[in-house]
Amino acid sequence: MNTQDIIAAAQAVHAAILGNEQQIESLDRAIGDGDHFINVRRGCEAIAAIMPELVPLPPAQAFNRIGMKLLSTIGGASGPLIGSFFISMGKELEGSPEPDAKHFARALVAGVEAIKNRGKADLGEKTMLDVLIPASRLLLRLADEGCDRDTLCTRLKEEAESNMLATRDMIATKGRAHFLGERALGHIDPGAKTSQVALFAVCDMLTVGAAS
Amino acid sequence: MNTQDIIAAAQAVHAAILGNEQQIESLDRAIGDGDHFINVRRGCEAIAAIMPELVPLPPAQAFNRIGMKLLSTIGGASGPLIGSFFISMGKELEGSPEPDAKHFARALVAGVEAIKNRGKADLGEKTMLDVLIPASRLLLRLADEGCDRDTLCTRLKEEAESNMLATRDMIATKGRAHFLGERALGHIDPGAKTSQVALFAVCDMLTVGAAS
Amino acid sequence: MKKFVNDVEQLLQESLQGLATAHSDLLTLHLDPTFVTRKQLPQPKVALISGGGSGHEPLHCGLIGTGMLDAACPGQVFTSPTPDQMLAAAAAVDRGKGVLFIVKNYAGDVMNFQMAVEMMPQPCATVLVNDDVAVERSTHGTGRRGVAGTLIVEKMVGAAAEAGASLDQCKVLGDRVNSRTASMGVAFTSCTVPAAGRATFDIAEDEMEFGVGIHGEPGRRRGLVRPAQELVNELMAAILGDLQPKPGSEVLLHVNGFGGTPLIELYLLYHCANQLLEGQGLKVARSLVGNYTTALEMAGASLTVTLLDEEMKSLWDAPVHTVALRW
Amino acid sequence: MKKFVNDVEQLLQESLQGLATAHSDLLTLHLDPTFVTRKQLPQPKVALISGGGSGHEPLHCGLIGTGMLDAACPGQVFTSPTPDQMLAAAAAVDRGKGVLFIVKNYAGDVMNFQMAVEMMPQPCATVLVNDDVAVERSTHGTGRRGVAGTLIVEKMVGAAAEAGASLDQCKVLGDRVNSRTASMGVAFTSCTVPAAGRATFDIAEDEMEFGVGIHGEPGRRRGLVRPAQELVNELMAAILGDLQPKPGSEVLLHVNGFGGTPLIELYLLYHCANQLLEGQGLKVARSLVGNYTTALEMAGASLTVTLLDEEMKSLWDAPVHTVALRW
Ligand SMILES: Nc1ncnc2c1ncn2[C@@H]1O[C@H](COP(=O)(O)OP(=O)(O)O)[C@@H](O)[C@H]1O
Ligand SMILES: Nc1ncnc2c1ncn2[C@@H]1O[C@H](COP(=O)(O)OP(=O)(O)O)[C@@H](O)[C@H]1O
Ligand SMILES: [Mg+2]
Ligand SMILES: [Mg+2]
Ligand SMILES: [Mg+2]
Ligand SMILES: [Mg+2]
Repeated sequence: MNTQDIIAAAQAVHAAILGNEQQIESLDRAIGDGDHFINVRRGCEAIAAIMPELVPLPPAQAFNRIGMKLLSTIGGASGPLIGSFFISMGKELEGSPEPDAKHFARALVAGVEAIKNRGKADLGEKTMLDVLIPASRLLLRLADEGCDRDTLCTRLKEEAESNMLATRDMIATKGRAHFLGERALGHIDPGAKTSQVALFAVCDMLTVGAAS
Repeated sequence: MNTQDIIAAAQAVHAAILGNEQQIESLDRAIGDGDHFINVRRGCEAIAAIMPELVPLPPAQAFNRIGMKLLSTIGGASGPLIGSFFISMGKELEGSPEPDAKHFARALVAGVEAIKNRGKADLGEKTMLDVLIPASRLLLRLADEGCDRDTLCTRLKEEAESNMLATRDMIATKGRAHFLGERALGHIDPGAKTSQVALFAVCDMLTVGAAS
Repeated sequence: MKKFVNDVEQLLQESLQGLATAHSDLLTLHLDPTFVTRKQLPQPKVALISGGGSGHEPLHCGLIGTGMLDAACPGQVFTSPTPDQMLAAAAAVDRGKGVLFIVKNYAGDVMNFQMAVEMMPQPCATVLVNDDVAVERSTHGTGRRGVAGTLIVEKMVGAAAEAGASLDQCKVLGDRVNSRTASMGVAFTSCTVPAAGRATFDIAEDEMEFGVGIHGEPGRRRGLVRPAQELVNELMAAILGDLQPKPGSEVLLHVNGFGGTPLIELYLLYHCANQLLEGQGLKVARSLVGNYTTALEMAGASLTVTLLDEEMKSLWDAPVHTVALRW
Repeated sequence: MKKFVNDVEQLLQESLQGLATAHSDLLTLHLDPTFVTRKQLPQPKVALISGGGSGHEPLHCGLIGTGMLDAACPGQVFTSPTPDQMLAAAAAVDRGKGVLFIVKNYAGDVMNFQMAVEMMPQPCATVLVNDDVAVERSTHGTGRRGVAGTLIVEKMVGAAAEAGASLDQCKVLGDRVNSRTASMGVAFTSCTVPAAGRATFDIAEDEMEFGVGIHGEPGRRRGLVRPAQELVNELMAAILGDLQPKPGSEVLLHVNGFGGTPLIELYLLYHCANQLLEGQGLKVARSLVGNYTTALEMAGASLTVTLLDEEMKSLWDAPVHTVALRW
């Protein structure tokens, strides 16, 4: 994986987020404060604006730059979480100009770990972590097993989809939805939804429109 | 006419105003500020509350008391106008314990004159005066001619009805509707409507449920 | 209708009781008839009294105090108060130097205050405020409406009265401030008179009422909502067309919210209006932004410009201590 | 959506520019990153910084000035600001006596301020405000929300900092004021985040959201609208249940409008709440009524009670000179 891949993935995620505006927005309106889509879009636009800066950077620095940019652009609860995610990924990849799948998987796990620490949250709290934790674990396992890219992506998407849907039946113990108690039941967590959308976008890019 | 008649008329007017709430209210909402019905109802309720005080008074003083009470209860544009109306009627009837129809007609004319002076308005300005001026003139003429009560009331009602309706096609040059210019066209003036409703109520009381 | 209310008939009185209790250092509430006076009546000075229908809060009761009004007579919501209130208020605050009534130019207010004036034993005068340029002057009509400029008249005349100006001087000053003040507003939503229980007017999801009055009365025309800068341009064209300021003039810019528009938007309007004025070579020397002359919960705002001179600037800057204005 | 706006993306910045221009005697606006500071930075003192999503105006930028905040970091509407804003603000207003962040307890605000704290070179501390009793404390959750009580914390800590209190003293005081403050609100309508363009929640013509948050988040339950006194009774039962005041205690009563409710109703609520408190043997020693911690144009209000002591009373009474509070 190189920085070209990161840029392509960022573009794919950006497009996918825009394509899911309605659902993401209505989820945060239902159990949050209605800004999650706008926050994430603002983040995507900020990254799009610094694309030229990213091109010459090695992956580790590109992730760091992305993380710092998102940290100072998104705001809200998701800003520090997503920002920390990329910053930690960058840290894990330091010194590696073109990391392989296993290394990338370890970076993803480190990024998710950063979200857990920053948000003091874990599985089952009806947050983005309910999609990200299992996805990172699965990726690590499949990459270790040397699974081929297509199978890996299919499995990741299945996992993300079902875990995203599973947040519907959870009571939140973190984030704004927490204040709702049982009234949050029946609504998917917006952060879980954007995480699934982003994962789908990257997987689809890798399997269909893959450049490298 | 004696104070009993005045009290009965006040009660009839009160009931009639309440019966026309919807229309009066919607007219002032359309070309005014929506409070005319409430203002007039507040006035009617204040008079109902001082009924016992009125009973022993001669007509002149009863009208004066009613006028002063309305003046301090209704407020808005209609308060000083309706208040002045009754105060002037009372003044005209001074010294007359049981005025006849002619004297009462002159009092009505004096009351309407007071409205004209207070509001600096005249015929054709889309106000209550468009009902009241012609009605007072007609009453004066018919009373002079010795017209019988039923005919008189029928003629008065016809006159009030058509003049009330005619305000629909006027542009206002007084009152809040004035600010609307041509946009007031197509709406009856609320004050003209309440005047017609009040006149109808008194006429109906005199012809159907007459006590004296 | 959804409002914080117990019995609609008692709303005004309960609210005034709340006001007087919350600001018992500043205000005294009188009932039967209803009026509010300044707690500490100062040394002999011209007594300034205003009043009008309620629903425009903080106008007028929130403007009672040092450097501004001595009393205010609140009517029912959007309904002018009655002469007995004005007479009682005058009797309570007259210090022997005469009474000045500051009245917004509406038929109801004018007639009720006029009747009070006719019955008053004290020397008195009246300043009629008619700053709203939305509805053109006309020779026959009742004339223009009094809107957010009223506060500016009350502030400047209040400062003059506090400094010892005579009744005549206060009257002349009030007329002068009024003649140098112009306003116009636009509304996005209607308001609901509590006793009526439903919105005064209907308006579509993409419409605005241009030149609206502070009772939700219609103004110049109904139109589609447009960007803020365009609205400001059009409002200012009417205002400056009326005032005809000389280039380089100093002005006071007042952005007034009608109640239902958040401050974030009012300050954006201020930004647009300030840039426009400066762009036309005028100097915005004083500013006031906020909900001062409201129409209950109506969403919308008005712009007011007052042409200043040195005297008016120092009257504006003079100390004021009321519920709504303090410096 | 009908709002005064040019380009939704520019709303916040244009509004802040309006604010800074209208109050150029008090405020300085900084861009890239965005924060607002007090014009005159006083003698060395603990620097007080607050911030949070915009849409709650006048909170927090309207509370910058003598006796209150030194800087505020406004985020996008209802979205917490970012660490770079806080770091830049801290660098701008730190006078060498440390920086105190006053933060409303929301995951986003807490995490962003926490990241700033981790990156800060200066000594600093954080007071988390969590006065909203609508959503119960729970051991697992993020805890209660910070709402209108934030202003009270900022006022009292601001007075202490101005008087020379140390960073530690300010932190202890802030925590103490927070622990003696409880709030709860109710909303009749939703609000519309400009960038979203539609109402955050739907609510029927006869419904209210009981225990609503200041972002239009749902609260305890949806219910039918009831008379004001009943709502006040229920809100106060929750508030006093939390504070457990001793009979005879002195309290501060703050009635806060969410933006879309007229003052006439807020004062009626004050009247009801004041009577209730006095009826329970408490003394309402200080009062504040108005739109201070808003949720854009949401109709509704919250009640806040703070248990006072002599120190807190004198901190409340200490001079303050900001856009929104001045005495
Ligand atoms: N403590 C936390 N840990 C992990 N994720 C969280 C946490 N708090 C919130 N989130 C995620 O953030 C999302 C909301 O993000 P966003 O709407 O942008 O911020 P805010 O809640 O401040 O408005 C939630 O849907 C949830 O997935
Ligand atoms: N100058 C005037 N002369 C006569 N009638 C008037 C005048 N101004 C207003 N009116 C009448 O008063 C009515 C409005 O009364 P009301 O709604 O109670 O007062 P306001 O206009 O102050 O709200 C109008 O419909 C009109 O008939
Ligand atoms: Mg959100
Ligand atoms: Mg009316
Ligand atoms: Mg009226
Ligand atoms: Mg948010």
